[in-house]
Amino acid sequence: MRLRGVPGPALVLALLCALATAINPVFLSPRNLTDMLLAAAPTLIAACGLMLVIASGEIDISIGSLMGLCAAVAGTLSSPDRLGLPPSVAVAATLALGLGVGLFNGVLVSLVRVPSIIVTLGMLSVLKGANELLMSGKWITRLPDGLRVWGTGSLLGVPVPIAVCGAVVALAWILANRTAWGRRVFAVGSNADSARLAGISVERTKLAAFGLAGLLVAVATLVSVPRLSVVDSGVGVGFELLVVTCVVVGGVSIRGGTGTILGVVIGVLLLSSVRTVLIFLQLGESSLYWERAIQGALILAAVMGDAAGRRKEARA
Amino acid sequence: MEAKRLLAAATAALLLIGGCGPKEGGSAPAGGPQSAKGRITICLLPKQKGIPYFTSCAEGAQEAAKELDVELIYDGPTDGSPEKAAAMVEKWALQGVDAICVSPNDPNVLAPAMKAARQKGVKVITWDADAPSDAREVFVNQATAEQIGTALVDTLVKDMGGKDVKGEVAIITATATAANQNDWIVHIKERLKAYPNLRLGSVVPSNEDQKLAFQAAQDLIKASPDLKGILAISSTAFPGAAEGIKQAGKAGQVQVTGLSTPNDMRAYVKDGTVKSVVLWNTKDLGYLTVQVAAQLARGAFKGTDATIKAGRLGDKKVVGDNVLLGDILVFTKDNIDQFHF
Amino acid sequence: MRRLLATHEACLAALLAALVLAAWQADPAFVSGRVQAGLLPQIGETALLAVPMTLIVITGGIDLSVGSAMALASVLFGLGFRSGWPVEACVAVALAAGLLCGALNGWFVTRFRVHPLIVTLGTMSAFRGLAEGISAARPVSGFPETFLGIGQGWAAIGLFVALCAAGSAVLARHALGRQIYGIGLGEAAARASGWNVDRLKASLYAFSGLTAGVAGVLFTARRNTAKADVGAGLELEVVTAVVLGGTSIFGGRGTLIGTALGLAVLHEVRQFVGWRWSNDVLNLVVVGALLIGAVTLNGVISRRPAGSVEGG
Amino acid sequence: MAELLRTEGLGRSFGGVRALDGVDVEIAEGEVHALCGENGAGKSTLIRILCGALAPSEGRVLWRGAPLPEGVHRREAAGIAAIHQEPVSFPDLDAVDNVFLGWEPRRGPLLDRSAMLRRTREALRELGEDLPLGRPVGELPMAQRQMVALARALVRDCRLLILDEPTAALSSRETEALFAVTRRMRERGVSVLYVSHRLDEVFALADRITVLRDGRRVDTVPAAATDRAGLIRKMVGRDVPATPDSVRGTEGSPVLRVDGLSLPGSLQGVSLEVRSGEVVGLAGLVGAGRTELLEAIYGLRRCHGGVLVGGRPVRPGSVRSALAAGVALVPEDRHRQGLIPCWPVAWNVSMASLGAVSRLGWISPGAERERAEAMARLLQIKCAGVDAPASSLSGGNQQKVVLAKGLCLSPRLLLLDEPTRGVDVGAKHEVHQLVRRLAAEGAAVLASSSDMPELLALCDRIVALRGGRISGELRRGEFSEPALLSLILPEEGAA
Repeated sequence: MRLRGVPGPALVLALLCALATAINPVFLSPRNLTDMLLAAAPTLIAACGLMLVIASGEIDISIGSLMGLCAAVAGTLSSPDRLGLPPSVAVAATLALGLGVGLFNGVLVSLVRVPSIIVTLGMLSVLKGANELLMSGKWITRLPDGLRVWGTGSLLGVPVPIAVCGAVVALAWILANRTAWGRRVFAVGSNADSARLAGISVERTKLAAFGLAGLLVAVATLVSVPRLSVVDSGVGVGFELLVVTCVVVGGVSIRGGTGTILGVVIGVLLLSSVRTVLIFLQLGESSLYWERAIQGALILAAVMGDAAGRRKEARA
Repeated sequence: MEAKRLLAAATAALLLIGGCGPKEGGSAPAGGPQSAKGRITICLLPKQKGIPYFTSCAEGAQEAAKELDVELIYDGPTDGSPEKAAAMVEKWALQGVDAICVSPNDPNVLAPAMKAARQKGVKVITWDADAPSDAREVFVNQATAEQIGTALVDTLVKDMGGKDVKGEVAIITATATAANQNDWIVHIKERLKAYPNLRLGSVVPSNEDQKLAFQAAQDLIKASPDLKGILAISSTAFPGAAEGIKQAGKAGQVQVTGLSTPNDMRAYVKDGTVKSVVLWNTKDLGYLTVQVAAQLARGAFKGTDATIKAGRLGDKKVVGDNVLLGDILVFTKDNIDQFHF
Repeated sequence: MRRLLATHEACLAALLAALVLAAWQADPAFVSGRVQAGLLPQIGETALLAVPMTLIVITGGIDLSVGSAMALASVLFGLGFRSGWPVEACVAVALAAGLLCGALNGWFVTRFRVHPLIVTLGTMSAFRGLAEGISAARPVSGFPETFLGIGQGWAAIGLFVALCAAGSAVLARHALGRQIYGIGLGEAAARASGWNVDRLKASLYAFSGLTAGVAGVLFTARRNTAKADVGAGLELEVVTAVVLGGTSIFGGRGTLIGTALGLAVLHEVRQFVGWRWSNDVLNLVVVGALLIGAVTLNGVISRRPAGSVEGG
Repeated sequence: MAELLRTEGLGRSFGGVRALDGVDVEIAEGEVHALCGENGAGKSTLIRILCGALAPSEGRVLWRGAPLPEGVHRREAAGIAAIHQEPVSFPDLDAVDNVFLGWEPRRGPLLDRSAMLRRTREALRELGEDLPLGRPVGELPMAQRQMVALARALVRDCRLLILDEPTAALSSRETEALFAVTRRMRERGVSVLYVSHRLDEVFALADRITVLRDGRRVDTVPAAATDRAGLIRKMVGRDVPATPDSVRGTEGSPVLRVDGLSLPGSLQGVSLEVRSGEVVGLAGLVGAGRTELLEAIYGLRRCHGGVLVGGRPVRPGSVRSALAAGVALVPEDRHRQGLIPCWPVAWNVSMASLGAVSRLGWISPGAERERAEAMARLLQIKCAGVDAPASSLSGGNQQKVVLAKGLCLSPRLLLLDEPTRGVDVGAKHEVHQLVRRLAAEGAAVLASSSDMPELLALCDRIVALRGGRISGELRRGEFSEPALLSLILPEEGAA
């Protein structure tokens, strides 16, 4: 698969890091790199799930509120102040919730035939409401160590979130490139009619993609929320916009059918590093306000690059 | 044919929702404006619903409401947007409630709605944060900005080991529009002049988002090596900043203090990341606010009186048009367990 | 095709009537003219933005950047005012900024043939980022009383009614309206009929940007604040109203009367829930469920074939 | 040889049109069986039924005596593989995926990627092709896409390989490789159903040849027992219906002048002229560039070279300037480009000429309805009123609506692309009469069609296109189907 649209963002990422290192070498210190990876891990885990949904020709903008709800459920179940159940129960319940909501979205999109942007737009609001109702104004302050280890623990010296993220990326790559279902997701996105003729169930393929995306949002929540000792109801606000941006900048076409895991990794690293680079450039704290503008510019640049690429092909 | 069946279903569903809506649903019974029993209705509007600081204030308010046999409505925007808060003030004014207590996230946005409500005969007061004086009768103030600013700086200096410690201090605030925080920052800068060896570094916003405060704390530590102390002056920023310092392994080297509830900070005080937490008794603040609003609505208290009998709090001083709660609390390892809000 | 349209509007009108009836039964004060008049300005900006959004969605496109363009216009208005410009000049700058934002969207959609969802997703971040950058997230307020007056009044609602009436007439009887439907139903046939498809699409996006500019100014007048987080999340609310009104996200179907009814249902549901239970959280669940429910019913009525996010 | 596949009384009709009528065909194991016939004789319908993409109206298909399951995937499993003219695969995926999708070899839960790569490379090498495996197939030229489709068939040892016009887009080297593969398939006992206009290829490869005409099987003969002329006579069969040359309009001044028109990949330096009152036919195989030429003149495609209508140049790539110059196009894809099916007839008719029925853009429904009804009467469009949706009309009447749409502009030049495709015989005749009448009234007509009898009946002059170049011209006196056929078929032996 020629890496269409990926060299661009990779170049920009390298440039940004070089610039930041030039001004403040601490940027490349292992400490800072680990911090940046820790910040990027949840986004990357969710981005792998979203990439497969978009590759199948659909979209999911409810993942932000889903993360908020997962955080609320995990906290409510495991915190001694609330139900105080054993952490393993809370983790299992959170993963089940993510998978369940994902499948619900998938059923509405592929079986009831409601456009995916409408289903997930509605769910973005419904899940946010559910999260606030569950938290009912009080934050969850004490999380058991069994849950916190997911966020702050480390495995053979590697922080758990980064280890989990690495595993998810590897699994996603294998799933996308080395399994029949993975190739069928791209086939459905590329040409749904031909896929049906080739005996592929378009509905089941899309349903599974939505389910996986929901599950990975739950995983992303479990590795990010326990890093903080307090679970508040603002978790995940704006997260869906960030993840969609990363996936698009990573070269995944919104029409479906294309996209690489490597591209998504680069897209996530690029978007996540913008904030830290701005701080290291020490342009004063007002520079932090330009972070969102830069993210918008990156999407438009990726889009123009992709369109120019496509026009070149059309002539070939 | 299909449309008719659909029509019938929709009508039935709606009647169901409207008709038998539970009278005691939601956090407080709204019901019509002048409900039968002639009880007065007071609305308590926080900056952002869902933040423990305001939830604990609401508990104090409920307590006062029961004592005064007053109907209390506690609601506010979940995303803290001042526009939505203003819309709620307009709605309540239309409902003809007796009094509205407003904690404005952006006073300029809420002022027009508050003035309009007053013209409709609603008693409007501010609490926790103030608004232009022509938009409200009185301001129930936990403490003056100067008291808060001074307490924050003095506590931080004490935690850092006294006056002669040299180095840089940074501030992590809520949002740039938060009026309270900006007043406190003025007095913090003022107070810092008393400690020449300390230099104020950057003021970083965290937009009521714990993760941002966490990241800001870590970035500040990395960006400026001789950072000695951080002032996290919002109830969401403080826990985030504390966790940031703890995970950066700087607990003890970089001191952090600020404003947050004992419940939220208990873990950090216990493990030594944080030496002291500055705040006030939020329950009492809520209690006092409802007392003032109820007595204003019943005419038992006019803005010009010198003191007010506030139930279990006894007499509270009224300075200018401020009703002062007065006592700033500093929670430390020794006394934090006595407080549960 | 006409009969199909009628059923959706009829259902919506019936739903609205049922809603008002239920509200009256539960709490008569809510339905009084005074209360309704007092609450109406709150939907002003959403209604204004719903007119161009409806036209764009009928052509199979979408514009997620309206909230951000509104914020940019508001911030520019504020900065102009703070540096002493007369209010009229500030308004002109704000409207020009809105128009420019819309033109940029149009240029990207037509010149680069890029999917409108992605273009406006990009410009959504870019415009709001620009607003945050140039204002350093600091609000400006304290505008003159006269200016504040136009916001409290019914400028937005009045403008909406005018645009809605004019738009409905164009959609029903004007060649441009016929072309808007045609582009949504069969862009290839539209191009083969000699219509200037690209120019019409680009001007719709420019119109949407200009309307966002107007909404930004009106909001600043209504709430006496010009800041970067104005209109946050408003685009999703506008899309909800338009889709509730029966406009299909795939294009080719929808009317402005339907959108007006969609706005009314959205507004009444939200205000009633706020009034009856005074619980902002409940609204999140109710409005989201209403959107999915309406589109599912809509799908059941029209039996539209499966389609992906692909529009245009 | 043992019998592999047999059809009994196979029939299929679309709306009023009888595409296939009681066809009995039998293909033996290991046999190369050719299928010939003019366009519209029912070849592609038969193929789509055999490979499971289309269900027959009557009759059944037997596979070694037993009825075949429905559905493309199950028939692929049974051993039938079909390579269509325009292989619609997965443009965004690479060659390996396109070859193996639906049949991926597994190693445990994962794909056996190395085996997939190896077998794809082997199949492509057998076809004499070493195209880059990593690139999305959509970016490959048509010839290589066809090779990927062929590789898909080779990789799964199919029992019956159906090739539909396989060499239309291939170079001579690739055609040779295809012949070699076909012969090797035969040696391995695999049957091949070979559909082609290229009669020399048919004779080079086929054991037996079946000829279809107007949906019926004319004859099945061993290749050795006939020759090129005999086959053409079978394909043509009936006498050319003498069209009443009622009125032969006197040829007026030239309306359309095209010189040196070229379009990368489809047209090379085409020049032709059409005079007022003259009906010029455009003949050629699929892919010869006929649609591209009409669309270039009409401004739908940007091209190099001059297009003059009534002496005035038409801005390339601008439909508006073509319309202004009085050009109207009845496109080939009626449902996508011609009209909007769910719109009422009246709206479709006035699509290209809204100005005429509106003042300052405000359409007057009355004027629009009147004009539509006048057009319906003029063209005898049978419909339940001008408010009925176009989709409720028959194929023929829909075509008339598209014609009416063009006629509203009172065009000087009328471009017709497959005017009677999918139209029943009765309506076909009406359309021809209509075109004759328009020409008589002075309009210049350029009609492209792959239905040769139609061209011979309708046109004053026929220009033949082959591979994007004009390969010759026949005036009315010189008309004969064999002559025209030889002009549009590739020269003897040349690819």
